[in-house]
Amino acid sequence: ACSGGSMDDSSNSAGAASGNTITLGSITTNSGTAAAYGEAELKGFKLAISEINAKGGLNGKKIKLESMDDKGDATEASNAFNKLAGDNSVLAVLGPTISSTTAAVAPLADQSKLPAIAPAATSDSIATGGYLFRTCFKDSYQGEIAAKFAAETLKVKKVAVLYGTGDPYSSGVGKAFAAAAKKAGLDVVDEENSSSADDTEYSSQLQKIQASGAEFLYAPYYYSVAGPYIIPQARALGYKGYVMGPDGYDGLKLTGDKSQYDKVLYTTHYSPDDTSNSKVQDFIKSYKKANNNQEPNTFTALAYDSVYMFKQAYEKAGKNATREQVRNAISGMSFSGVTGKFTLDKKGSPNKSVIVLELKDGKPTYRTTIQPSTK
Amino acid sequence: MLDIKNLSVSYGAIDAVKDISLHVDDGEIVSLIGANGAGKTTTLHTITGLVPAKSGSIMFNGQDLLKTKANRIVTLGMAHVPEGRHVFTRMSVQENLEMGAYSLKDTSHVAEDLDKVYTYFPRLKERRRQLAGTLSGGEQQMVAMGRAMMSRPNTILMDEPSMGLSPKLVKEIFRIIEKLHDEGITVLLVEQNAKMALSIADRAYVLETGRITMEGKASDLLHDEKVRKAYLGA
Amino acid sequence: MAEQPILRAEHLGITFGGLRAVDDFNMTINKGELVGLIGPNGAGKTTVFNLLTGVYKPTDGEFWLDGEKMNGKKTYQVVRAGIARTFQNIRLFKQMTVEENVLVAFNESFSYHMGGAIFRTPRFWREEREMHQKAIDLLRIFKLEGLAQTQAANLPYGAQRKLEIARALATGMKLLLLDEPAAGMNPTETEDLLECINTIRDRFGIAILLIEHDMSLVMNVCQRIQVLDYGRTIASGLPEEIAHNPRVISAYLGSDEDEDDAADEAEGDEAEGGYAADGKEEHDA
Amino acid sequence: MKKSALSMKQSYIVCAVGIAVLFGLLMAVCESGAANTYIKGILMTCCIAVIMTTSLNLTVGVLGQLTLGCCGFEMIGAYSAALLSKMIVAKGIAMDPTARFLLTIFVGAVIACIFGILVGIPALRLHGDYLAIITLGFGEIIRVVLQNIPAAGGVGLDKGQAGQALIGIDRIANLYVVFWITVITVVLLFMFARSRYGRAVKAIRDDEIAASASGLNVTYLKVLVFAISAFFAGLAGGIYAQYMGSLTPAYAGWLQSTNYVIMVVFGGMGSLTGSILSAIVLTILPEALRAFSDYRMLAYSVVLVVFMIFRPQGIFGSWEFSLPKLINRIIYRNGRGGAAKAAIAAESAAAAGAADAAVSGESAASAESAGKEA
Amino acid sequence: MSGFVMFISQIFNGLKIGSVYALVALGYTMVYGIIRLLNFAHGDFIMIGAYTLMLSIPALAVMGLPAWTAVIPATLVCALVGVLVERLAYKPVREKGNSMTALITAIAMSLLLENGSQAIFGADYKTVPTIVSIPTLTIGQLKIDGATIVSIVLGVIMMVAMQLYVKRTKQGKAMRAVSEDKEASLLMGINVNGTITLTFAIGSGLAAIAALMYCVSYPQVSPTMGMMLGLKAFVAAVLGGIGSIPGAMVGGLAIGLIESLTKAYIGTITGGVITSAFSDAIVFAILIIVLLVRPSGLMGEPETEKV
Ligand SMILES: Nc1ncnc2c1ncn2[C@@H]1O[C@H](COP(=O)(O)OP(=O)(O)OP(=O)(O)O)[C@@H](O)[C@H]1O
Ligand SMILES: Nc1ncnc2c1ncn2[C@@H]1O[C@H](COP(=O)(O)OP(=O)(O)OP(=O)(O)O)[C@@H](O)[C@H]1O
Ligand SMILES: [Mg+2]
Ligand SMILES: [Mg+2]
Repeated sequence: ACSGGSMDDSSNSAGAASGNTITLGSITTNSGTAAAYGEAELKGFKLAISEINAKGGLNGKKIKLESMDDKGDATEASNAFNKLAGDNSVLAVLGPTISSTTAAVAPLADQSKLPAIAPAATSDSIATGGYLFRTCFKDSYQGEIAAKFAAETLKVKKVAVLYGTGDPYSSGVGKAFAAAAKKAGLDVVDEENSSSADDTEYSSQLQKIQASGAEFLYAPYYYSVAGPYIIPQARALGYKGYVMGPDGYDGLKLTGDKSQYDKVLYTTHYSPDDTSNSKVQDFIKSYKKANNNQEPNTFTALAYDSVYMFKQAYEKAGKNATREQVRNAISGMSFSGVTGKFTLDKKGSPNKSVIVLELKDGKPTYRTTIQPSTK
Repeated sequence: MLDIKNLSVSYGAIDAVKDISLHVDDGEIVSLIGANGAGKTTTLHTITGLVPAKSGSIMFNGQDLLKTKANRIVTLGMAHVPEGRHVFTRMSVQENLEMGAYSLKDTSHVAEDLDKVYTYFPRLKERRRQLAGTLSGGEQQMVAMGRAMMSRPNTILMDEPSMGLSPKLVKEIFRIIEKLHDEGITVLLVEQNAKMALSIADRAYVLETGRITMEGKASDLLHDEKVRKAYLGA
Repeated sequence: MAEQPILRAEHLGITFGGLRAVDDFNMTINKGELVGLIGPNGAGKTTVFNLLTGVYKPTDGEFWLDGEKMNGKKTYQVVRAGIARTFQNIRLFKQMTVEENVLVAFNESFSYHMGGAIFRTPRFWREEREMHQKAIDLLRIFKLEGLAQTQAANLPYGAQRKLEIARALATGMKLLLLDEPAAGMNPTETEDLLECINTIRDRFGIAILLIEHDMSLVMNVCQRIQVLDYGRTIASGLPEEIAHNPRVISAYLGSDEDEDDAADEAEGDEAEGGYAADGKEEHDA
Repeated sequence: MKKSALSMKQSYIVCAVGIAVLFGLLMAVCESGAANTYIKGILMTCCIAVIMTTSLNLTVGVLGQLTLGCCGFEMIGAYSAALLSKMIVAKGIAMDPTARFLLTIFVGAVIACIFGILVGIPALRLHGDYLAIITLGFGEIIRVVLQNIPAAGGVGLDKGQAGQALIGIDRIANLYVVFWITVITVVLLFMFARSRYGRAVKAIRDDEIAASASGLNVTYLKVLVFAISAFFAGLAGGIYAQYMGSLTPAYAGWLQSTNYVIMVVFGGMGSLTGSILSAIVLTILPEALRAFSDYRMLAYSVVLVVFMIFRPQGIFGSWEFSLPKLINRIIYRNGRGGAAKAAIAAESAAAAGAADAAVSGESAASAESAGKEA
Repeated sequence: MSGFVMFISQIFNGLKIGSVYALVALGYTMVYGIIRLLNFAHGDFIMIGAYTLMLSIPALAVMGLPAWTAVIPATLVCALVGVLVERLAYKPVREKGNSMTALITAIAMSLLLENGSQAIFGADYKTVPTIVSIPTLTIGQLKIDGATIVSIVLGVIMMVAMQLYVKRTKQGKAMRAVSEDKEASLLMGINVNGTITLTFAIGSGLAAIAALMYCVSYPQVSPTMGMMLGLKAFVAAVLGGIGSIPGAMVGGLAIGLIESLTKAYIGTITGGVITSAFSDAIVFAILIIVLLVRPSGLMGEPETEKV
């Protein structure tokens, strides 16, 4: 008679949008060390939802957001998710923010048949494709693109990589880059690590990289580390080569002398000065309006798109769609938003074009677009 | 002079001191004797503000000690040699003695007072650099005594000063107490060695389970039958 | 004497920094004997206890309990072998009850194991009951049975001293070391302590080594007395001999006119010379 | 008067009944479906927290040694259990999930225990804050090592990927099973704490020198306690792994460990029942505070600080809640307050004789102190 | 560059962060030495100091004052916060609870400060305007960050000053007395609570100076910046012998050096078996070894308990 004790029963009946509101749950990291990313995502959700509601909602139904904090803790995240799953009015979940919490939520999503869209959980080791989908690229994808770019566009020979093993994102992208670089025939002259991805001092590693004669450094960290620590420290040690990073660089703040940020590039989803994609400009405009002229960052953009992905799926699934129908609509969808045009592969990750930005006297400027490798 | 009226003290549920009254006049040696747990230490602790009183009053030269901050009391000229010595274990003997003079505004005669203490206790002079914590029990007792003298008090409360001292030093201590007495210092003396205590005291009080059961001239108590049986050993 | 002495100590010595706290300490104690160890403050008496109970490791010398070599052993090993002690500055298990304090010392005489405890086997109950009984009996000797359930911290000083002795007895020792048991007791209390000591010696037939400054006690109970000064033995013999030994009088007992301060000073300076060598200088003010 | 108190055996029966009733309630809410996955999840988390906190209390409260590395051991247990479970599946060994669950968590616990001993022997030579930092250090080392073992990341084993979360662990933890494991844990800890072993450990807390002078092998006992705590931490870890389905090394870090120390102190050091209560309260509190949304953690920390200021000795202090005594009180109207408790304790001591004399004795003492505080 | 120059520059990389650890550790040790409380919130005092700098620098700039003068308001704010925390939280707990409850209160307080400042400033990182651009001195291939030198010098000055203060001055001695025996201190006429408050004021004030040097080298603030920094400094203080003022300095620099040298050489030494990813683990491993050899740290005085 252990059935009641089993944690794997989907006791909660699949919810459906009833009444004239649609409830979306959101799970973000709003306290602890990763709170900044959670906050950014939440802003994106709210912005998109308010836009949609302003335009009269979805099939006349207004969207209501149930937002939950998981303080970057897996247990909290799954509690939050279970809470949302238990609430039948919730049709889909946005989030979680970071990879470790998302990994914990993935099996719950499949079990309780509640679709979830994680905007920025990039780790390869998340069981996506069932009820969990993501808006960002996978770590490996981004690492490979960077290697490709270094080899084919920058045409550098000697590359070095630095990443934090304590952080799934940093180490995921970093390892992928190293592997891809070797494949691409680049000479990986130095591979350095830090214990965590929020250290403040990287000079020791950078010193070795500098000494190794690398002309290109791939350093997958968040903007909060790359901006004030890694880049200035590398320059202070006399490193003059390229520094490249992943989408985590977006929103990077400059400290000290601007010129040290020259030859800094990063792969991301959209370019602020990309006029070809009107969505980008609209997004930036309305974000600035809503947040007294601050610049949005990738987390916000991805979160913003995640909401619109849901919108598109819901409209496809039709009025009074059930969770399951929403899920089926998301699965394999093609979507075009702020963070680019893409279709979700069968594993639930987007296969999207990557934009490379370069800092030109401190401003991120469009460098090139790399089309998804057809594999 | 020190005047205690209807003092009661309790530790949570336990009443340690019950409605006692006693007074010590200037220049007197008054001794307070009683069995273990009678409440002697508690009384002294209450006088110097280490333990809060439940009720009653303690007047000292017109000051109500119960209304005085514990750390102000020494500045009124009252020093306390606590039970269990309470030396500063990680400080040297000399530093301990200097702490005794902490409350003094004018530090000109600290050096001379130090010498005085060292002549009282030559052993401390030998050990002035040793950490007090590593001193022997008796040596620590000397430090506690010396430290009290360093504050140039006009009244000293002593809680079993002879405890753990060699017979020779016990004699020495009592000689010192008499010297202090001659210098006009008032002494309230709690002692287990009742015989010697009574022999040097002017007056004495007997404390039994928190109550004062007897008081009078020390010489009288010394010959009182009950006292002899209870505290002096048959 | 024919039979093996309980304790035999030879040339025990220890040095702290520059200070020779105990030097060339020799002593034998036989079964049932009650020996006194006296000496001025700081003479090294407590240190001797610390050596005999493995709290400090002797820098030289050796000692045997019942012929078994003891030095180098850890405190608990020495205690289990049969040397128990009390402490000059009382060390009770303050947050535990009086009875528990004794039961802890009985620990070794229990034989039930973890399993027994966990499954509350009959053996567990039986032993716990026995020990409870024994503990109460032991406390009765010191008239503490009434306080069995009070927290040790709340005992008055004298009672705490007695409890320490009771606890030491509970270890089931052959040799009991008492460090100033009468300190802080008035003569009357000292007298009934004296009775207690006699009772336990007769009842348990153990040997006792007693440190005490209260001559009335020492002279009454001790068969032999050994006197330390500056770590060295300056005299040893029968109480009355000691009482009249001039060196003991000058160094320890004191006579009403102290002619011996000079001597003290002399020895003092040399001790201090030792200190200069030691590293505690930073505390010089 | 003696008659009035419950005898020892009776009081054990009372406790057993109490637990049975508790389980009944649990089944009721689960089977009826009144408890959805959310509630069950929280109950599960509570059980894990209770195991962690009560066993940690043995070290922190009863032995009086502050350690900040418990989550290191929890994660050792968690990863061992998870990987073993994966291995069993990979090897295609047919096994009933519950059996596999029990086997894996036990193995995990044993491995954690071994590490506990290895760490404990050197570490426990230190005291107080030094022990705290050294255990914290071991926790961090475990974290960093886990980050760098390929087999402990990604899908694990040979296809593993260092630095990633370990995913795809079968979520075979069953609430009923876990409930009973928790009960057994607590009972074992109680029996240990209230035997000669527990007494010895408390003695060490109060005064190490006196303890060894009473013939206790202090080092042995310390390591023993440390190992026991590590064992149960590992057990909790195994459960956690197979409830969550994924693991991250970060969880072995000191921040998590301090959470459990907070629970111990919050409940009252040395009080196992206090630990149970605080583990449950502090697990539910953050959930309950979701209403504060953005200011949730702020509210949480305010609650903690304020509580510590007004009740630093924790919910129960060192007093143990006891169903039998409660019943005594109700039935035989022995008044209320510390003194009364002491009285009851004394009585039942008299009535039930030896063993629980010690037991209620200790509660009598603590009851007094409770009385003081009141 | 030659292996030797590389080694020297790695040393200086270590000293750069190490000197900051040292400054933070000084505050830790100061408080611990007196009230035996591991003030887990100390790292967060740094954070508060840093935010104060961030806010006051522009204000002072308006008044035409150099940026570094912001350390004055920062010191005042930190000292104030420290004293408030002590008075409102630690004091009541100290009087009623034990060392463990005090520690928990400190941890809870640290949570409170972190979440509090997040509520005020938001979770995202903010950059601090350049305080002083201290020139890097270049000797051949060797580049030495000026800030490093400055923080080391500052650290040494503060260390000596504190050492003299605690060992020589009257308040200093009072502090030590209080740390040992509050009752006896009262009998000596020492205002115990006043002394403790003063200690906190100083300890927290030091946090502001640490914050200054931190921001010179790492110009960024966030609500949780104090967490890791605090922990590392705590480790440094313990390594040096917590309670010992010179110990804090030595410990801080030592941790910095260990970090940089392991990051730089562990890979080559172990032939790639252990990478720089293990640096945190190695720091702790070394700490543990040191403590096992010297149970009270490099310079801490062993507590001799006379039995
Ligand atoms: N901190 C305390 N908590 C609870 N009870 C206490 C405390 N201190 C003393 N008592 C109790 O108060 C009573 C008086 O204790 P006190 O120490 O004043 O006696 P005393 O006359 O000094 O005894 P002694 O001669 O042994 O020093 C005793 O019953 C003791 O148990
Ligand atoms: N751990 C230690 N470090 C340094 N010196 C010590 C230590 N222990 C004892 N001493 C010194 O050794 C000498 C002997 O101390 P001990 O405690 O044995 O004296 P004692 O004979 O017991 O004196 P008392 O009768 O006063 O207790 C003393 O001078 C003391 O200062
Ligand atoms: Mg007393
Ligand atoms: Mg002694």
